Amino acid sequence: MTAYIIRRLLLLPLILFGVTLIIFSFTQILGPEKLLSAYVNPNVFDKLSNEELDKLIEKYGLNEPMWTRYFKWLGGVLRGDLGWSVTAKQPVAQAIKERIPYTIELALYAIIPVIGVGIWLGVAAAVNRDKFLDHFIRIFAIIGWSLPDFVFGLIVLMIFYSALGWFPPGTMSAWAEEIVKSPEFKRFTHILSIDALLNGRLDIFWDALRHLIGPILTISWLWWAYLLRITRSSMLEVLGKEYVRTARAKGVPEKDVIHKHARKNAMIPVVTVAGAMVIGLLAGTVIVEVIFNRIGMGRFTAQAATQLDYAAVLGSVLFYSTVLIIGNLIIDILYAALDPRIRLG
Amino acid sequence: MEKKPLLEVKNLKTYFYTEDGIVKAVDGVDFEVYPGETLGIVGESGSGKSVTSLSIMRLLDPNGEIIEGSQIIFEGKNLLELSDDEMRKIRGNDIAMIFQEPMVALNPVFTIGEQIMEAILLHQDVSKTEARKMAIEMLQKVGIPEPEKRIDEYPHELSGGMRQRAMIAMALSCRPKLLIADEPTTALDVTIQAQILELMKELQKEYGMAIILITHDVGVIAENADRVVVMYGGMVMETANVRELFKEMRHPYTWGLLNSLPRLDIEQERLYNIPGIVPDPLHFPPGCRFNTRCEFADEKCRKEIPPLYEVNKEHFSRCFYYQKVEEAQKLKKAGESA
Amino acid sequence: MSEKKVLLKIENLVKYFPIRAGVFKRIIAWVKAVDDVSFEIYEGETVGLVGESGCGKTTIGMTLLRLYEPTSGRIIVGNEDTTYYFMPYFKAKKYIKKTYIKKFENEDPEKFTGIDKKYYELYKQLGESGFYSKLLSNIKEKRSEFRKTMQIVFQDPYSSLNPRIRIKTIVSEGPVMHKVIKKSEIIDKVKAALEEVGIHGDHMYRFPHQFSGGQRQRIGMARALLMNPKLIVADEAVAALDVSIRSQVINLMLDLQKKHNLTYLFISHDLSVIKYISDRVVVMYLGKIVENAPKKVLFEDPLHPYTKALMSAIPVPNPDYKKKRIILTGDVPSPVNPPSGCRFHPRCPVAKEICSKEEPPLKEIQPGHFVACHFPGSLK
Amino acid sequence: MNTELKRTLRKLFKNPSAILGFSLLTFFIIVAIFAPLISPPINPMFPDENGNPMKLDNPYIMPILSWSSDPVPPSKDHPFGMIAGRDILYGVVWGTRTAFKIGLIVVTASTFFGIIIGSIAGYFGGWVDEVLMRITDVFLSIPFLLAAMVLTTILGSGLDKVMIAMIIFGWMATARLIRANILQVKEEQFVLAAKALGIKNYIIILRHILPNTIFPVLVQATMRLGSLVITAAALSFLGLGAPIGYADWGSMLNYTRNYILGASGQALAYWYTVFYPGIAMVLFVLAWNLVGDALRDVFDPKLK
Repeated sequence: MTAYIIRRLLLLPLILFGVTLIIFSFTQILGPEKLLSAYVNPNVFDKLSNEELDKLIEKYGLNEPMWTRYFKWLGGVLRGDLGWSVTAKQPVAQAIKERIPYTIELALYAIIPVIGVGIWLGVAAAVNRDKFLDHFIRIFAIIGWSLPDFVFGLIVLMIFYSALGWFPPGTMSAWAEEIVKSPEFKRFTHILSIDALLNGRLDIFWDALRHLIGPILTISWLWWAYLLRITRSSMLEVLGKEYVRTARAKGVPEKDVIHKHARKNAMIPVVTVAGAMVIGLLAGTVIVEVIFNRIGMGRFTAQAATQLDYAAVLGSVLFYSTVLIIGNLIIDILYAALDPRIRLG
Repeated sequence: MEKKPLLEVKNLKTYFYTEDGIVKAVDGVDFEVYPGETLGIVGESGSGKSVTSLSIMRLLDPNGEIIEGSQIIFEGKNLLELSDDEMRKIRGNDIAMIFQEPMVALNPVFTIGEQIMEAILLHQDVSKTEARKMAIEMLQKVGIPEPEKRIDEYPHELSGGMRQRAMIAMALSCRPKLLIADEPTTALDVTIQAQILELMKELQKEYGMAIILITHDVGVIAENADRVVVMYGGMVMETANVRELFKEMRHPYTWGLLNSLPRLDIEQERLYNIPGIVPDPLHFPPGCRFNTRCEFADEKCRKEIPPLYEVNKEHFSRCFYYQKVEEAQKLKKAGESA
Repeated sequence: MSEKKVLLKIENLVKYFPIRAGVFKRIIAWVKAVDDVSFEIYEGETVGLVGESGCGKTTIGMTLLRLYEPTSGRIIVGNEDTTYYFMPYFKAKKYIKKTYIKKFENEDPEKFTGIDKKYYELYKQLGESGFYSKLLSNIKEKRSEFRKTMQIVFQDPYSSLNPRIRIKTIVSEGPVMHKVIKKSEIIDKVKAALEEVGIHGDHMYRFPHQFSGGQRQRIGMARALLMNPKLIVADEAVAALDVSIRSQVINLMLDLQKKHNLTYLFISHDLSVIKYISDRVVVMYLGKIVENAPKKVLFEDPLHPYTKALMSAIPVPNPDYKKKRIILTGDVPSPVNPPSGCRFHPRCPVAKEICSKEEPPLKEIQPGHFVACHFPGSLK
Repeated sequence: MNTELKRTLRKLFKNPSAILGFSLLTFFIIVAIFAPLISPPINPMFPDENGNPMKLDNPYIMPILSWSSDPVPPSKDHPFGMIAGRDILYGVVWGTRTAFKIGLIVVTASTFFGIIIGSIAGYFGGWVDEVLMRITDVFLSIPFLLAAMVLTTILGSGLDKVMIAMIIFGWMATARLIRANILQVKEEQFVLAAKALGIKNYIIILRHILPNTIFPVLVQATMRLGSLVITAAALSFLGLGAPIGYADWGSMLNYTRNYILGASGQALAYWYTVFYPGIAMVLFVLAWNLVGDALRDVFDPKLK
């Protein structure tokens, strides 16, 4: 087990090296002139003469071989310098640091109910196979699985914002922002809703929540569907296993057969899916933060990508990939903890 | 000798409803089990022997159904009329069961101890520490070395033989009156099989329980059963006391089965072949279930299902020609070898 | 009887499987599945290889067929060393150098026998490089020849036939590839082969799932037969079948043997089947041969305590048959860490001190009866 | 074989969601095939010299029928309404073709690469496997949407670029699946038997291994098709895919974003701008998911 974790942790920098190398080499397709546009104001850029262009390319080292530049960038990363983001007009590292709490807040609120209630409902569906609840959950799951998040997001905005006026887009209201930015408002965790509570500002807490509900609904809809499906089918499979029969042969009451003997086993495949889910949720923040116009890593990445702010792109990819790899590792460990048969090695 | 049976199975019919049609897995089975004896049920795949045992426990898959008119009488109570809750109290307490594959029959995510203690706590009014002590005692009794250590191990950490011992410990922890052992040694090596069968015999002596031993291995039956039920195609073909069955077969299937076995105790020139293939439970032939493979089958056998004829008080055969079976076969064999 | 020709000779065969673990997935231990096993198979006989799970009997079969590469040892078929046939070129060369050239240079040629003698003469005649090229040339033909000599029938009637291709292709693809039969003959030959094993010839266009377990084993036999092999390795070929079907297949195998003068290596865990079918029996325990004797001798007078215990453990379908039961205690130890000395000693009822220290060699006690025990026959 | 096939088909068509899936899919196929009849690629705003409406050079560029860019509610002429001077029905109908094009091309190409890489890794094992799988790990460590987004931007936006990006980052799941299957099938006795018969490696892969591993891959490909169409639409939605005015559901929805807040006083006035392209996409994806589900039930009865 320990050996396995060490092995994976040793592989982590190697994989990150590969990831950044892939993205970096893709950016080379652009050629030095395009790359330069990330450094220069577009209005100025159009008016530059060829010589001026060459000079600037020289200045930023854009005509050096790719390897040299990659290792330069890598050296920067190791020193904590991810470069300058044109879109955010601040260092990439700083920009990421500021945005992470917002994305974590969104992901956290989305994940917890899905895992808590989703698993419970999935088990209920399997136990009540072919009854009303089961059919309802199955239909919900298959539709949810087919409903793209951006379509759903638009619908949520239409109904809950424009029609009902309940959940506005954005991160917080203007009045709240003023208070939050003032020195009296202490940032403990940088997670807005929690800080609001810690500052005793229920009004701000409520405001943050109002801005969160739409995005949470949108981002977790798909995963509700997915988790329900997997829990249900995994539970159904386990209920047909022989050890379930053994439990019944011992005279174990049905309630314990399901919630003790079967469920613990059914959770093993669900953990893998829950892992995919956490990772999917993170990627989903891109779309949701754009639709709801929220501050966060997702929108930052989308802006960086669409505007070829490649220092920011590389930084974001580095961030997302690290989260993804560590997330997968945690899942594997959880998996081993749940299933005594697995000896990772 | 007139003992009262512990368990009586009367006209048991268990059907499964599948997409391809109705599978009459068990189709009118009768037998009794007396206290303290070992009843062997022998049969090939699809004979209905395992479904019979699951029917007694009422542990069929959801698509299986015990047909109206079947009776399973245990200590005077018809198990089929009990409520789920009453049945639950009998399972594991009065009737316990062990299965073929201890690897899949034990829950992989709980320790051996947790699984044995669960059975004890369910049926006996004891505290957790007492239950643990009892579980350790049981493990000791079934011959698991270092039971204090093994009790906290997971099933996959034990060898096949040890797992089956743990399974037996679990089944016997509440001192059942009847133990149903469904192919308990099939998945094990022969030297381990000998250990397990010996252990079961010892424990039977000690506890005085009755055992239903279900197996496809005629040898295991010969060495362990007191009485034998031979099943084929969801029906009982022959039933008799073990000595008599192996000496005076009154059914062509039993005869064929016993003569097609390679044996250690005698020299064999050539094995007998039962021709044809094991029938598909979806498409049993009309008439006697064995008629397609029986060398003596005639028109009558192809039309009518023979009743269970009484050869003597302990010996029954489902063959129209049960009186002639042995001579006919002997003659035939003599003719072949000549 | 003395005219019997050796078809297959296994010398000091070893097969270890690595166990990898740790941060760099280094090899931390070996599963010693087969550990220094030697025996011979004569033409036309049936050798029964018996043992419990984990004794290495299946590994021997797989290694013979070269589905596993042997770790060391020699596999001699007829008059040829076939060990290097499936090695990559340089490995094969290394093997020849280690096994022959070194021996020829350093040892007394007078003492060479059998294949060593034959190869030594070749070596003298052709010189070192000539010897290499003689052995390493035409390797493809040699491989093909090897495949034609030896075939296998597997245990599982369900996984041993490819579910997605027709019986015709299953049975004919090997022989066609090795030019045992011509493409134009496929239909006739497949039909003949199928009918020989008791399958209707017209069924060659069916898929495997349309047959029952016993029929599939017959098709497996037909597949092997059509290659026209001398030796068929039957790995638990009847273990998965119902009792009433088992005797059909066993009898079929015996009939085919007579007709085609086949040699069988019959691998099984079931001593009763082995007794019925074999001429000679090899008993294995934990990667080693413990006893090797003609069937009659073995069953009348088993000398190794393990053989005896195994025999007494087999249930006999006769309630009146009185036998002395020897119930072995404990489990088969792991082949990763086999016990020191005699591998059977922790479970042996008559083990003495020496048994845990010294490994007993496989000695020929009577002509043709080999036993690996310090105290053969001491278990009464 | 026939009885088996019949059984399979019977099983398939007893399942209402499978029937729904196949009917929806058939419906979309019909719409895609008959798109020129349902929404003729002509622009009546520009009659040619004979007074006939102008034929469009590229039917995927939705014709501009009015100069007002605000949405126009459904009417007899434009049953789904209009947006940016274009007919929404036209976009939905021709968008079906776009969706099929994207889905099929990306799935086929990425599955193909996945099969090749996975088979090589699985069959040969050893260091080949190790290297290929570590490369797969690297590709899998970039969230798909992010990777596709970045690569599309670099290649310069457009539907073709979206497809290339999705193929480059879309083969890993197939590769892993086929590798795992091959590792399993490799140990099957029929493969060992083929080896014992001396059958050549490539025949063993092509005849004995791939046909026994391919069905789960096909099921996976079907299931992936829907989600790939969603990703492509998401990229269009982010402004990276098809340009505005292209008959693509995602880019239509992107344009719609400006109108979701409705007209003053009537919050849901422009519902149809989201509804029609949105529902087309949901049903399209649903169709593939249901079909994939049904196929999986048939080929892998373990999962319900």
